[in-house]
Amino acid sequence: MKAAVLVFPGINRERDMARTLRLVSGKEPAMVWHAETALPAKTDLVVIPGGFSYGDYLRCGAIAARAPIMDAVQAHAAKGGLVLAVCNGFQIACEAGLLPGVLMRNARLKFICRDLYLRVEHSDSPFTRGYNAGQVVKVPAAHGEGNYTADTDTIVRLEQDGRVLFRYAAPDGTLDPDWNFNGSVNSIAGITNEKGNVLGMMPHPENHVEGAIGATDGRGLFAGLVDTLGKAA
Amino acid sequence: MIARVTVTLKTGILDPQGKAIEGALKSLGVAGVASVRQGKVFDIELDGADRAKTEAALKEAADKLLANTVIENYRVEILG
Amino acid sequence: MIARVTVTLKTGILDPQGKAIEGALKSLGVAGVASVRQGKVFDIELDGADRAKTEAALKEAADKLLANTVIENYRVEILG
Amino acid sequence: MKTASVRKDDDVLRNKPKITPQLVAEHGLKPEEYQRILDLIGREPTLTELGIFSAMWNEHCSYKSSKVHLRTLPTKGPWVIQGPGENAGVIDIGDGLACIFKMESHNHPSYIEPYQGAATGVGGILRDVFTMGARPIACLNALSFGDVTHAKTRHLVSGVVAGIGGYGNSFGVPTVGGSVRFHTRYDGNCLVNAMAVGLAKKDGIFYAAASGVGMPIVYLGSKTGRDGIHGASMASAEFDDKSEEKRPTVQVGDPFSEKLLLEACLEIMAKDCVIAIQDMGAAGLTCSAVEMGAKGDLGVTLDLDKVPTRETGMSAYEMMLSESQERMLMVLKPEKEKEAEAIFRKWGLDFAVVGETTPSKRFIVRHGGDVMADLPIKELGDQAPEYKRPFVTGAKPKPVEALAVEPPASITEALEELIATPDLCSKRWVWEKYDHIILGNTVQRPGGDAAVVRVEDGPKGLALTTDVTPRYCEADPFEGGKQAVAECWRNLTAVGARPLAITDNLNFGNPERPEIMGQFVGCVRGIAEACKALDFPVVSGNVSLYNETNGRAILPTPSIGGVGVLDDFTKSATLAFKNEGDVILLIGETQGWLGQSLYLRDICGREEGAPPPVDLIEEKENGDFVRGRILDGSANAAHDVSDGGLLIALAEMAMASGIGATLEAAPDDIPAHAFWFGEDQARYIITVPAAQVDTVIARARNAGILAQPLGTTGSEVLAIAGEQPLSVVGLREDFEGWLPAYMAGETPPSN
Ligand SMILES: Nc1ncnc2c1ncn2[C@@H]1O[C@H](COP(=O)(O)OP(=O)(O)O)[C@@H](O)[C@H]1O
Ligand SMILES: [Mg+2]
Repeated sequence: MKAAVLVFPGINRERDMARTLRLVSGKEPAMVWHAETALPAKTDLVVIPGGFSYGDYLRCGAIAARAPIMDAVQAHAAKGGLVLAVCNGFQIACEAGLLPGVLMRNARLKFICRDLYLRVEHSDSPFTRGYNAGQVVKVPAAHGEGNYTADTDTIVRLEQDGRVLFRYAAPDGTLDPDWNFNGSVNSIAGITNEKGNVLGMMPHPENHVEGAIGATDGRGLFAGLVDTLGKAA
Repeated sequence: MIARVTVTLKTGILDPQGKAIEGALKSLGVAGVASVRQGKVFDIELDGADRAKTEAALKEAADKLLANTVIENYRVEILG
Repeated sequence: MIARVTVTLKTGILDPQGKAIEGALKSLGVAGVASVRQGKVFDIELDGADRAKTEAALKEAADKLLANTVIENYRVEILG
Repeated sequence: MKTASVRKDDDVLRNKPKITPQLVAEHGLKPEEYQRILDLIGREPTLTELGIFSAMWNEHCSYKSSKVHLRTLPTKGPWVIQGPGENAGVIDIGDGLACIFKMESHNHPSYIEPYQGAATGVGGILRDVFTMGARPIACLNALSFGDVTHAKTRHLVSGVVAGIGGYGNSFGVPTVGGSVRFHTRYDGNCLVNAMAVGLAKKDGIFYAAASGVGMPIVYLGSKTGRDGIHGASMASAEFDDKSEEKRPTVQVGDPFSEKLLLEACLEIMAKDCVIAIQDMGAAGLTCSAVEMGAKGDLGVTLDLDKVPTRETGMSAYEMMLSESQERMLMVLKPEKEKEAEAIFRKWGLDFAVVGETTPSKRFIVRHGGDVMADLPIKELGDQAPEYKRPFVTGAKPKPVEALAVEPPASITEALEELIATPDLCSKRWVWEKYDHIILGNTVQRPGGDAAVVRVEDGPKGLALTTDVTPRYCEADPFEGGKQAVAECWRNLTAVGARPLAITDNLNFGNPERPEIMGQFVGCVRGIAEACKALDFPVVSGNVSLYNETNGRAILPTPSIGGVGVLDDFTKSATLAFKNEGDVILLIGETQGWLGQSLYLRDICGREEGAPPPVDLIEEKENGDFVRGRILDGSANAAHDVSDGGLLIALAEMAMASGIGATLEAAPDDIPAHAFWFGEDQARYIITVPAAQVDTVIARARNAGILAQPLGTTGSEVLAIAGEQPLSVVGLREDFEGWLPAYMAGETPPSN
């Protein structure tokens, strides 16, 4: 696996992400500055990490989505290359048109940092093959604008095509508005693009990969990617 | 030149912030509030005096960045 | 009645958002942008047809909630 | 710059307007202080100079009322690398690493504009820490608000919490702990104390002292605006015509720029470009430039025409006093200037050479071709007034006899009531608004005794906490000062850490009132005594005086921020019960001290009596014993006993785990409510597997320490012999429910 982690001004979870990629894949990812116009040769996974790119001023992710490096990311995705976009990364991916929809202010309007439960909708994706369909995983979230919404047609298509990979759920996996802490449509926590090679998700699987620090439920996502892309590559 | 770009949510798009403000205004007892929607304004100073050029630049700014045209509309005014 | 409350930062108050947007517009190559300041608009629907009463209610809303009068100014317009 | 370094004879000092007694007073300078200025410089100061003196000689910068007392604090220890006097304190935590930390107040700005006030408070303290070369790894805070029934309290809580989160979350540092209290004495003056903790290589620490003559002084970061210029009104003679509206002195924080500043600073430090560095905090350019020169025994010349500004027409006076945020001043190695500039440009930050060091030991400020100030640089700091203000010590209050305190109808009902009071309820509503896990090193999140963060990839960990019990300080400043330090030490110990050092943030009223000065002196003496006894030096701190409204002062509030180290973070203890059937042991002696207890205040409505005395020898012995049991693995949960007493501590352990406990009745010789709710100090609760209890008790006996079995863990209820059992789930609902309901505007405040 050859991963590249994008670094925009104001991004702040790039170190967490890089450490996790190193931990799970055994390989140091490349850190790619937003002003670059090309990805390192042979990159097979692009990661857009979390943070507050450009302070999240204007709209979350809006300014970063227009950075020079994003053309290369678009091309990478168009060729079928994998893109993992987490939290601010998800917002950037939506703003860049890599994924449909938008992330609005949380329904209760507050930034919230807590562990929550995600139901894995199916394991037929490079991002979820490390999990079982229906499995419930505990991962943390930390955001103020993760309330996913899109027009009705888009939502219908996402659902029909099995593009919703993660939903906010109760610990037993049932969907319950009380556990949909940011108010997302259909409790959506993570979606892919049409081809299934770009995943956007609000929670932070990269922060739950070490037992000594809390939990290891996030590991499956990265293990699945390593499995898909090969460890040594 | 000074211009203002006003960005508002398209009708039908849910506005949690506006909703919350609406609720807050009602509970503050502000009379008669039926609904609230929140938007943004950008007051922009531009070099150059050509009105048409400035308007084009502002439209470009709004399309490229200031508005997310999936969910938002915008309006450009030249204030002077 | 439909009204608009426009809230803008007082002169001299730092506007980090505006500053970041200004930088982004410049690097996107939008011509002539000299400075940007960001504000908010609230489009409010109100029951009742008494203009004076509505204006008073809006002023109250702005003072109490919509604007942070320590750092922001606001303007109330009745749109119709 | 060449031309500017010396003042030539034909340069004129811009001496306009005339300095009147009124202008002097508006600058907060006393007539005798103004006389001191005249004696020092031998002429009338310019307006800019007057501004510079007022900034350097105000209480905040000069510590003129507190200095003599602060000198009595113990600040040394083999592990102390840098004590008070720099931007932050530095301690050695082994493995070639240093921990850099400090706490600072932003009380007044937070009262005026809670979001921005708190946000810029966090921004300021983070800068203090990364200025010294550290990457911030954690933030904490200590917040004091007015009574929950006061009209402004909700607004302040909401704004302050949002501001702290807004800044820290965006900057990308986990906010891992803190404290929140409510008391009517903070009604008109809330306290916002923010602490930042960073990590640096022991041999990569940067200081403020400039060295070398003719070195470029570089301005970095954001542009200067008219932010926070104190009482812009006062110099209105000069500024009225230009200012179209009365400018508020509110500063707006820009965490995005600060994050860029952090990365840029660490990058140029790593590239060995920096000789000296100083952040621009209070009194911005003035304080930072003077400090760099004075500490390095050098003069400084500034050319204000080079300062990046974001507003037009700024005067020298305004530029020297602006408190715009996210700015730094540096002395760079001249050969590295280009490299450093390229790094700053890459991060999109302003970079400008604005001055140079000189051999003259004078502070010269030029603007628009004029010399606006020409002052002796050392004297600006050294000759600041220093006061031995008169103080009176209040009479020690009498202890409250437990028998004279009304017992509750039922112990468990009192527990239910207390657990849902503003001071004892869960603060989850607050800390869930802070990203407390970013950086991936948070081992113990908020909610325990101290936060624990992993150091780099481990196994070392740091334990962090902030503490003070203002009602004790009010009743008996000396005991209260001791207690604040002891509780901090205890909280670090309760997670298994070895306490290393503290930062203090001393919040008091008007020091010109002898009784307030008495509180200050008493607290400082108490702090000093406890720090000595516990080998727990003060390495940094901050004093905030004049916290009063309409002649009513806040409660004396010396917040203590503590740092401890764990050799192996995986060995840290949490307060949650771990298993069913473990034995609960109380370590330390219980008399049933109800004076100044929360039981007395919140159940009986009496805020009186002497606070519990702190026996520092016992603190040390009991704490060392508990830490030993955590580290040898015999204690599987630990919690100190503080606010609310024994039963509150037990309830917290139960709620954190969902496991209940069966407890024996209170001993016959202590009234039950005094036993369960008394706030005797130096106590901990630990749980021990049944098989190891005898060994632990025997060890305690040998060490002369009281270890008293209270009962066993298990079931889903908290059951005290002879009392109605309480469900842990129900208790947790009360505990978690109060603050969210209050903030939603629902709760009838309970008392
Ligand atoms: N303002 C705050 N920010 C972050 N965490 C907080 C805050 N206030 C309280 N907490 C957390 O809540 C827990 C309980 O606080 P407190 O009752 O003051 O603990 P203790 O009595 O052990 O000092 C601690 O873990 C503390 O870090
Ligand atoms: Mg404690």
